[in-house]
Amino acid sequence: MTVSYYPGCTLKTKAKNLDLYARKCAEALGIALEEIPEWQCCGGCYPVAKDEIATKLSSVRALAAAKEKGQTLVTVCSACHNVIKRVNHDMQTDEEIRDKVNRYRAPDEPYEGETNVLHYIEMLRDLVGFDKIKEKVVNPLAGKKIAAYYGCLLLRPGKVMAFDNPENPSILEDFIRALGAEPVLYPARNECCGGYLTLEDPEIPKKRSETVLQSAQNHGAEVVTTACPLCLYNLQKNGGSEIPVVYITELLAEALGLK
Amino acid sequence: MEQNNFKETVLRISGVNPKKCMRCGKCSGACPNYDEMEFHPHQFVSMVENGEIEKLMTSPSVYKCLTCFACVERCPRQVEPAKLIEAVRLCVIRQAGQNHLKPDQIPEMLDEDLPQQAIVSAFRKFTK
Amino acid sequence: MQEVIKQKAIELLSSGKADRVLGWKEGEFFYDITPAVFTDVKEIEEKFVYNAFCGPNFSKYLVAESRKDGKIAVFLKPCDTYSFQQLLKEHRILRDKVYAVGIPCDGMVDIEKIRQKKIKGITGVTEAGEVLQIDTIYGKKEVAKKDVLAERCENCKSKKHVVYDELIGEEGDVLDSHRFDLVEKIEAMSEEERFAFWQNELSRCIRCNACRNVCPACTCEKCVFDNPASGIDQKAAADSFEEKMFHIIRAFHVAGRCTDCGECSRVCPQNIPLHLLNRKFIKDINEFYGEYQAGADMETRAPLTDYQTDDCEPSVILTKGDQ
Amino acid sequence: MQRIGVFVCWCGSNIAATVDVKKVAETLGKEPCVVYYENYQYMCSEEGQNKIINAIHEHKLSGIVICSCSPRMHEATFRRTAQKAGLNPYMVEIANIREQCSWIHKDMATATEKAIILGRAAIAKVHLNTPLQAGESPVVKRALVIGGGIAGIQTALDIADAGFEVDIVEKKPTIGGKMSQIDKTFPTLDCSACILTPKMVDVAQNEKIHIYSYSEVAAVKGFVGNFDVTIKRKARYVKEELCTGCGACTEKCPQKKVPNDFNLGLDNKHAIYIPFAQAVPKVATIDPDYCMMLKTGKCGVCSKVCAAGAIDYKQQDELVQQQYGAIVVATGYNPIDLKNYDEFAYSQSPDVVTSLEFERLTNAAGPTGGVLLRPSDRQHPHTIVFVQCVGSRESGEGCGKTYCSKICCMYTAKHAMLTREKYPDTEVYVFYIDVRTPGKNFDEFYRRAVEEYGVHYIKGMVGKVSPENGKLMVQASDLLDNKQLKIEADLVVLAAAIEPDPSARPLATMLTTQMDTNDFFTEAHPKLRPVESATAGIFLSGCCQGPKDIPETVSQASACAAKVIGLLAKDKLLGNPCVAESNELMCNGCSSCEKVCPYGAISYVDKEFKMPNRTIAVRRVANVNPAVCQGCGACTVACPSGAMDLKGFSNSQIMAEVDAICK
Amino acid sequence: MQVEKNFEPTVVAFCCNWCSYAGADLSGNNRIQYPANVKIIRIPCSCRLNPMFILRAFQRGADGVILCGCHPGDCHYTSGNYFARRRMTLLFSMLSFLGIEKERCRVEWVSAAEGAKFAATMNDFVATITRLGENKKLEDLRCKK
Repeated sequence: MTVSYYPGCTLKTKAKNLDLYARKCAEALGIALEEIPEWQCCGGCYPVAKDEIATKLSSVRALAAAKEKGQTLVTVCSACHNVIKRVNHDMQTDEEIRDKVNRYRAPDEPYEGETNVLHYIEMLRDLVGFDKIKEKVVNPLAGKKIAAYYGCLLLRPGKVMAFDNPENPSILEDFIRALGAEPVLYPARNECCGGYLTLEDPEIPKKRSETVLQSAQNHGAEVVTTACPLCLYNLQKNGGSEIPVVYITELLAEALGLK
Repeated sequence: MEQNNFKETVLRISGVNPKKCMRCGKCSGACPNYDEMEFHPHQFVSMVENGEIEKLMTSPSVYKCLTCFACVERCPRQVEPAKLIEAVRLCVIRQAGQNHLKPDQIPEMLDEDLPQQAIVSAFRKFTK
Repeated sequence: MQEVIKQKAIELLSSGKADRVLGWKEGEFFYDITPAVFTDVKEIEEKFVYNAFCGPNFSKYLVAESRKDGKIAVFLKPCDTYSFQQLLKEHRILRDKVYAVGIPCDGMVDIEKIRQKKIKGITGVTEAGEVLQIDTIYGKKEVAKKDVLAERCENCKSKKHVVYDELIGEEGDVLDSHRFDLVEKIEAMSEEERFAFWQNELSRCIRCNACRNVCPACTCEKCVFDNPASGIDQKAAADSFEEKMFHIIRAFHVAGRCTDCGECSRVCPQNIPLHLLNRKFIKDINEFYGEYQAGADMETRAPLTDYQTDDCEPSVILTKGDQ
Repeated sequence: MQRIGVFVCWCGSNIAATVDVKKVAETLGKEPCVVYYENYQYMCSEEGQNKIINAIHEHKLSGIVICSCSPRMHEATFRRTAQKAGLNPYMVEIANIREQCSWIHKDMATATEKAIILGRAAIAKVHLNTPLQAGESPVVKRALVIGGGIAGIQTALDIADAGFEVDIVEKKPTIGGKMSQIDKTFPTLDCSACILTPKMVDVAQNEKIHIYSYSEVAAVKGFVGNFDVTIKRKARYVKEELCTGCGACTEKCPQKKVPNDFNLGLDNKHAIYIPFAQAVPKVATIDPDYCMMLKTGKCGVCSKVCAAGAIDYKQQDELVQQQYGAIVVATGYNPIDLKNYDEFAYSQSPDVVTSLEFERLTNAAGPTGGVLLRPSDRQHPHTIVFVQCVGSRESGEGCGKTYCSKICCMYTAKHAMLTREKYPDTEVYVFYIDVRTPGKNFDEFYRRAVEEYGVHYIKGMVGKVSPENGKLMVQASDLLDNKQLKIEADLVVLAAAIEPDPSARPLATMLTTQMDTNDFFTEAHPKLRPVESATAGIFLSGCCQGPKDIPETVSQASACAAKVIGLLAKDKLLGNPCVAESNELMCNGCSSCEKVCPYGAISYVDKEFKMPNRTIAVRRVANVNPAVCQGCGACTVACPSGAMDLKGFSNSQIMAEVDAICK
Repeated sequence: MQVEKNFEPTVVAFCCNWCSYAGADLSGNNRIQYPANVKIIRIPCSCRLNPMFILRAFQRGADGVILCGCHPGDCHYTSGNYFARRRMTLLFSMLSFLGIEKERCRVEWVSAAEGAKFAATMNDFVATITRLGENKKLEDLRCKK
């Protein structure tokens, strides 16, 4: 199966591991990631205001490109995922935004939110299947207690992202179980890491990230995993703990024997 | 942007109807960055409704919202306070010369591990 | 296609799957196609036709036919299936007495439109793809089929069969039609223009009742217009009130039940665009109460036997204003 | 041909001052078929009525028109007058020339002219009147109560007390409902079981009451006074008539790991069980999902130990048919499922409980024997946080309910107060949006919780509950102090919204009663007929109609019983004769009328018709049940063929009035 | 349109028995005036009003027809006025489509407590009809002897 792949800016630079293993593992699991040609940066965070049109265009371009190929659009960075899925939702439901965007782009065929947007982990669950991953694991991460860190971007707003139960998600835990490790459930897994505020005032992300890692460790975590480069940065840099924080694709690659 | 039109602008670009709020405070109960904020999510709702936009615009609180959407997710009346905060912030930075983040400030903020994502996000949030 | 359908008719009859077959045969002229009930194979072989003039919608005949002994097979074009299903929904047709065969349709031709192209002395029409070859006493002529389609087929709403026992050919889709364009045009006129328009149209009515007689929604055991007790049973179109009264009441009686099959306008000897009245109601229903297509399914409540507590008020008409 | 009499009333000067009554009478006297006319000062007086009676006799009148005050005032009076004179009461028409003429016009000529027109319209109508006979139907003197909670119990007891037979259908093995699970009742704090169980015993011992426990209503046919109900008695694998309730079977049953639904799954029960000690009927029931004998055929211990020989593993569901004159719905409520409120960690931590679970945790007959212990480690909680309005008062776009669940403020105050009383070392926080305590002694009760018991009431809502280090970290806002609180709690109690029992909706369909979008039954009138449904003969008791506390439920239950008794006390029901009637010859059987009927009064029958050519055709035609029809006329307009007409307001009558007015 | 000086329109008001007829009575009880042009026909519920009756009224020379019923949600029969509302909306729309003056028909919800509203509604409606003048587009000339 071939899907359109949107890596995003960070995966090309600071988060190469997230990208590299995403590609390797997908290939091993029988999914071809076809990078969207000439994709543009999604802007990092979803433009919430109803009158923001230009800032939504890069996402719409990627979405329309996937539509043209009739492919599902897969992202792995949580931020890109949040932006693109929400813009797609706007294109499906907000007539005004849809109309303005389409007028602006003036494509042959207007884009109306037809593309199916999946996060890499959703792709693993829905297109590959965790059972099949389990079969393909050569290095089970047995005995490892791994805490999944969702953050805010994958889950909220719950109705739009439709990713998992936003208050008590289980998809990453199921994934960790499929890799042979033991998932650690801790309440801060859907709390925010402090995000981009790190640029201006690292004190805030520090408090947030410490809370997250402390909660994970309280519940016995040995490793924390995330899909977001900024979360990873904040947890590592500001989390005040030596606990390793890794990308989900790294875990997957390790278990599949690709690392 | 005319001063007395701020409320209308905030309501328009946020798409939020603050009248739906029943003053339960769950947003502020949910907010992870509550302690850093001068005005809290529930106050944004009531102050916008009362037209006290300038007070909010001059408060550093507008730059403290993490846009994590916990308040939106848990609001029992679908008021969506985060969208109001965003709209108030936009009222500030869309004014001439009011960008909160300037390019020449960036280099000193960087460290080698900082992902691009943080910079583009901050730029989108803090500049016109 | 005619051959395939004819063979199906023969098969249904000879296999005993059906005791009678409802199909088309030529009337006085080749373009004057009428419904016919076939009971023997030979008759089918000789007379059964299916061509671009087979406009008649059989649904209504099934009200009586399905009450006779034995089973009747019927051929239904996509739009006919809507009428058929609507009648099933209203318990007018006994479903198990009917064997419905869905057949494809790529539009029926209006002989008047051919004539309007200054083609005279027509003796026969043959379909050749997109083109119609016309035999006339003055020799052969050709017209593009799309130019002479009946109005209702120009604005075809659906190529999908909503109910059938068996389907011949491939299933089509519900279409985006422009069927409300003319209604919109009339709505955009001034009040006086609208009045003049309809005065002109309806004053031609001769009260022949053909529209009612052909209408698949008009299957009442006793029509109010034939019932002296109803208080509106006048037979002749005595004056302008009478014409309007008849057509308003008829449109209202079929509102929410009319599938927009267009038979009323097809049979009107005075060429009054009666379907516009029905379409006006359909358009209003769609706008006011949400999209509704009569006959599209068995479950959805008809709009006039349903309500929402937040429906619009009748005063909405006042504010709609003349554009 | 009618012989019509016209009687014009002066109403003292009320009419006569602005309407020339003599002229009206004389003018109307010239109308076709009017054979008698008269005007008089007070038509409604005894003298006036005698004039009418005499005229009917003398002039052999077949219909009369009274030009007088509003029919809403004296129509009934004049109908009785006609009846006294041997004239069918429905041969009377009133022209309202007072409220709608003399009182609103000043000019005599105008008012007189209008009075004449109104009189003409009434004459035109009476021309077409036909004598109507109100239908009669017998009343089965037995009531069915669906649901055996406090609402059903109270209604049944009151009906039985008036001497009528009552059956209670309860889907659980025992009656008692939610009240049997509750520990104490507000605002008096008396023990729930102490006041409920005597009533349950009364029910059991009342000769007029029969309990179908572990049973459901399977089908309902018929109409007011004459319902035909099928009751499904589910197999309990124990012969009810033999079981003595000794409990030996439960004691010996080896399957002990069955979640105890009576204790909301907080502990386990045996596969054969009696829900609680005071159950009525006190009969054991086998849970077929857990019983080894029923699942594998191996065990049979209960059968061996049962001295009464009551165990019957081969028992089947059984259908019982019964007739009733009235049906009472008392299906009650449930707390909503909190699966969509994981921010409060309900599914993540056993120490986050609902208020009903809290009741069980404090109940002496509950899983902890009445000692408040938290479920996770059976330790005494020192800090308890109560969260109000969980799932209530939401916008409706989310997962919660739009209404206020009404009872939570008071029971939370009760819980908080009782906790502080029994365990003074416990800190109790209540997070509220508004405290709503309308009710006798209710606000005083809440204030006592705050002032005497030191419960911390905080205006604000909890945003998140995080289980950390064996505690529950509660993050919440305090709106009055404008700060965010972080409380380390041992137990969190959620006041879950309440919703109607899921059995209510299918039941409403069976009963053809209406429900609102929240699945609460709709009362016939929100103010004036609060315990009746719009469907005649169906009554509403308790929370099935809307959230209620116990005192309110009981008063509604008794009110409901009064309505039922009023119905059952009649031998025959007289209907409103102005009902719809279908002309079978014209009916298409299209079901349009049935769809708009709010009462389910229309059904369809296949009927044979003789056709002209001596054949017989079978057609589906509408049939109006006159006992159920209320005469609104919605069907008459929905009917495309005009087969449906309304007696007393027929198409031709109304059109005759139109003609008379527009002439 | 030229309005005749002493044109007195004929207005038929269909009133449901439970709310609007009682509202009209209340208006009388309180002696609130409205024009005598209005003649009320009592029907059990607004849903009893067949569009045929309205056409009949116009045919026989009515210049305006108004339907009054219980407020939506307050119907004595719970749902009657909801059906009436749909029927009248469609009928009025059709009359307008045919070029009939759309102000000639109206629906107003008047409760039993709204005597003043009933009178005000009738005053306004009669004024509107007087302004519109005689119903020419929908009358049946035969009925005008």
